Amino acid sequence: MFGEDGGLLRELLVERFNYCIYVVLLLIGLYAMIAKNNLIKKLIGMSIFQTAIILFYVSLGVKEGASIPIYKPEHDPHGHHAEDHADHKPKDANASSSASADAHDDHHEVQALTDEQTRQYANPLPHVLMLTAIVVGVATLGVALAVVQRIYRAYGTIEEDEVMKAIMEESQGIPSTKGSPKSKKGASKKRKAKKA
Amino acid sequence: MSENSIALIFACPLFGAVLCTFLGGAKRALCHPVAVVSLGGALWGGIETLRRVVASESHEISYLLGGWTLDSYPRGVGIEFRADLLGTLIMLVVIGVAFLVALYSKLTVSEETPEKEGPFYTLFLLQVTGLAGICLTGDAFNLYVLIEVAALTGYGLIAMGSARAAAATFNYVILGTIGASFYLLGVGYLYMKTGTLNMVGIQEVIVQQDLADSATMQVAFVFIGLGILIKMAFFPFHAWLPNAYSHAPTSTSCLLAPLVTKVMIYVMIRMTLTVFGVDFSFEETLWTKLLPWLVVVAIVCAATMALAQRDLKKMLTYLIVAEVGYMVGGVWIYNYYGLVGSIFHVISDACMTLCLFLGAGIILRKVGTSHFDGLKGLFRRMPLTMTGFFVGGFSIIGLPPTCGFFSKWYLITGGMLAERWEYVVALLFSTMVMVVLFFRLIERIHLAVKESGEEFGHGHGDLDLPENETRFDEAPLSMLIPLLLSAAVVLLIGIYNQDVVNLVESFLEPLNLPKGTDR
Amino acid sequence: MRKLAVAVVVLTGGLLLYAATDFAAWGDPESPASDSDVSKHFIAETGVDTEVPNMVTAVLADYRGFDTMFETVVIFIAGIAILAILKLTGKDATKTPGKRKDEVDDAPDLIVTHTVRLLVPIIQLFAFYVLAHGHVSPGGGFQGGVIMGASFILVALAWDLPRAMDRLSVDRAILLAGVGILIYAGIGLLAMFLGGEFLDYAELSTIFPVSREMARYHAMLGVEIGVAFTVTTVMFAIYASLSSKGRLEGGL
Amino acid sequence: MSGLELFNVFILVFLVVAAVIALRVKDLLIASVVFGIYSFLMCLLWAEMGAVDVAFTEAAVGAGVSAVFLIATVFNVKRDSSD
Repeated sequence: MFGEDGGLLRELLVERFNYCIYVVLLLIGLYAMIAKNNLIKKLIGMSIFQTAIILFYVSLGVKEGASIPIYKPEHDPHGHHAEDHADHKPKDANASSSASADAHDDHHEVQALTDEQTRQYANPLPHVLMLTAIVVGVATLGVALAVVQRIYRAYGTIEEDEVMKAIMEESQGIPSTKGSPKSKKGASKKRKAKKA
Repeated sequence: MSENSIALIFACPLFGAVLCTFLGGAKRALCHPVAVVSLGGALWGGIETLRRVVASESHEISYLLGGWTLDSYPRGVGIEFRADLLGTLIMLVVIGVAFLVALYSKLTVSEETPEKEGPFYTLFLLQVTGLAGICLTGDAFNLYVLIEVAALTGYGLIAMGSARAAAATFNYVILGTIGASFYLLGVGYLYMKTGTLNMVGIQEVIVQQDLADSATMQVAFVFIGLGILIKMAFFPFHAWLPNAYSHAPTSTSCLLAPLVTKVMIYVMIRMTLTVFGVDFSFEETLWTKLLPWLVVVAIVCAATMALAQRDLKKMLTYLIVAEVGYMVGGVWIYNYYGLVGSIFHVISDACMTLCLFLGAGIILRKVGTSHFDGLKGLFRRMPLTMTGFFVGGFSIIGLPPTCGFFSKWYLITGGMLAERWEYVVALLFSTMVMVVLFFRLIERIHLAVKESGEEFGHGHGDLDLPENETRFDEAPLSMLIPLLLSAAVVLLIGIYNQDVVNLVESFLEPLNLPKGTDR
Repeated sequence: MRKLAVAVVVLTGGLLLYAATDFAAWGDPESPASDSDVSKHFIAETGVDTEVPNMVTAVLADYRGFDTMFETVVIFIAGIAILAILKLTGKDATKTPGKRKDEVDDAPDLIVTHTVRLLVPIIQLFAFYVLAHGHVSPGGGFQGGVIMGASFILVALAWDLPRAMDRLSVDRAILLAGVGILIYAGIGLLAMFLGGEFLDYAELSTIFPVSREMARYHAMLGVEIGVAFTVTTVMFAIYASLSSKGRLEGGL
Repeated sequence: MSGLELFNVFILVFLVVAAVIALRVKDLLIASVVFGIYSFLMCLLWAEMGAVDVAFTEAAVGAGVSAVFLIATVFNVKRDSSD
């Protein structure tokens, strides 16, 4: 699977171990989503699948020798400039919108980071994207769990094959089984039809 | 205000949705007007945007959210909305369809999902927000977020109905998540190679650094393509669609069936043309060789499965799957007319699917079942409804005055000029199937009620109807008017097809697609 | 199904590993992703543009604020959808639930309730801290909101759902979630009416006596508060309906 | 290999182990809890990679709320699973 080339194998396993693990986790999740029979197991697989992708993105943001993407005090606009700010604050607060141009000038001492300094920080963009992805993941999980409970309420099981069987029985059972509880849906349909 | 018309498109439904939540408890009855009004606002914003796009010189407007303008900041720092002719047209279709469905759903929602009007309209409006946003966004990751907005609202809207719908939703959730996650993964690969998420920015970097040979880019293309194919229910991945749409509440299927798959085809066109670029997508990948054959399989299988259905709604869902095959094929035969046909078919298919599903919804409400057995003699009871329904049917077959004829014409022309005969044959085959399907339907619907009596062993619906009952029993106006409007739209797009095609052509002209020999 | 799964997994895995051979080296500062104009702009100029030390917060709430608005909407959708899916209507709603066989009827455990009584204020305080301090340290509206929501969930776990619902009923929770969206989108709309684009916070400096940068700074706090509203309430609402099968009564 | 790298590899291996256990165990309650552990390991890994905000969110959402949602559902449906 890794190819015959020993060099490739070494490269994949040693230098790109992180990338390898994300592939493994992604595949575990994908397998579970397709092959597992239990609906909740499928959902756990789905979450593993999504976190694997998040792991990949976070790996993108890693930079050798870089720190977390929060300004160190010496680069911080509120760090060693904090005292200046304290002086300007009352002025800021009273200033009208025309005076805010002055305030703008004061802030010009906040310099953009040089290229050298930029290297000290990890890339924040993948982190931001993944915050969103985590949120989407939990939202999907929640909705899917609600759907599972709805299925359980109707069919009394959360095994996929049993749900399928129940559905098959139900769709065949509507015309013949009038008294049985299974045909409740069919009966209500009929009632509606009569009304209409 | 005019320059912010793009913001109106998503802001109106968004605020409308929140308002629906507030009204959801005691003042449920107000939700419907709120939905209609906010979609009306969005429709106005959409038309205004189209007007501005057509008027502008380059036929596109860029709207930078958050004010991160391109002259002071590098491209891709903020999120960009780019309205070009393609996106604006599809967006207008989305909002127009949603507007008609909102008009239509006054009765169905309160009957099928009682006490849930608030959540229904909230999700409905957010679905429209998501879909309209997908059409306009110029940022690859923002597209993912909007796809998820549309997907989650879709899950909610479908599962709100019967238990059977919930069971179908679960498959939808699983497959939908796989599709969206594949897309996300592909975007990650793109970001890794290009360092930007802006669609135009990605395209620029691909051209500048000549990334076409890179393995990562190739795999990114495969994953994005696969993800979108799953989302649009292309044939081997269609498993989620038929059950989910046929068991969903009426208004839900009327909204989702015409829009979701078509918007995903739009995303595919957008990805191939704008993000990866024509050269990369069509020349450097194997898709132009592989996909047309898969399309043939898809169209034939889906059409055959449609033929096997005995339930109107189920049959229509399989027709959607077949239509998806048409449009994907139109893109991947890699030909100017194929693409024109594909884009035009996205527009016309949305309208005619809407027409059919609105009609099917009325039938379901009147008869209580959408099984074929229950359809006999309906024409006599509801002549106007059935006329509207048949306009949609004729359009999907491709009879001349309707828009379906013209889009199919372009698709077949494209297939012939590209010498993709298998695609042309598949199109003709599925057209034959649709002819059979609809004439079978027409026959049943025209049959007099008298003959229906003895065949009714199944107890579906109108068993107790007196046999000589032929009184005029038309659908309520709130449902009939949207149906007739959508039928009128189908005819109007057919009559004014040249205007739509001109817009599409001025979008495609700069791309230098192969035109084949002269037409 | 299993064979299909294996086939899919092998195909996907092959593709992924094929791509992995072409990846930039691990942690390479020269890789396109880390070296592009966009990410350099975020690192170098966030302080100039917005004065926020935590770049992630600035990118999340301002540069890519539109994404975050829809992220909030996604959460909101999840809350609405789950309530709608599990809600019982008509005849089912009045039916009393059958007791589960493993259900215990006695009062909540004394140790648990006392610990929770002590913990909840601390958790909520920490949630506010995370929310308010998100500009300078990890955290922000979303994390703060989840922690806040967790405190309500903790109450529901320790006692039962009605006790937590006394503090925050699900109906009110959904209303507050809508308020959160309104705060976020409202700030965006306000900026639009002041002459900028949607979500262009800098325009707020025309009505508030602050510089354009500080307008962005404070508006970010505003939208984070909106996010926190939505997340807190929706997390609790989701728990409430999932744990009670949509009846919104009784305990887990 | 430095200590940090060793720590990294250690977490990565345990991640895979946790994922496999969560999917193989028959008791869904245990599966949910192991899934919480998986999320927590993931959060450690991200914190170590410098993605503090993501780690924070994952700790709150993945290990916290997601696991609670799963457990709430498992309590309301049945606990045992066929696979």
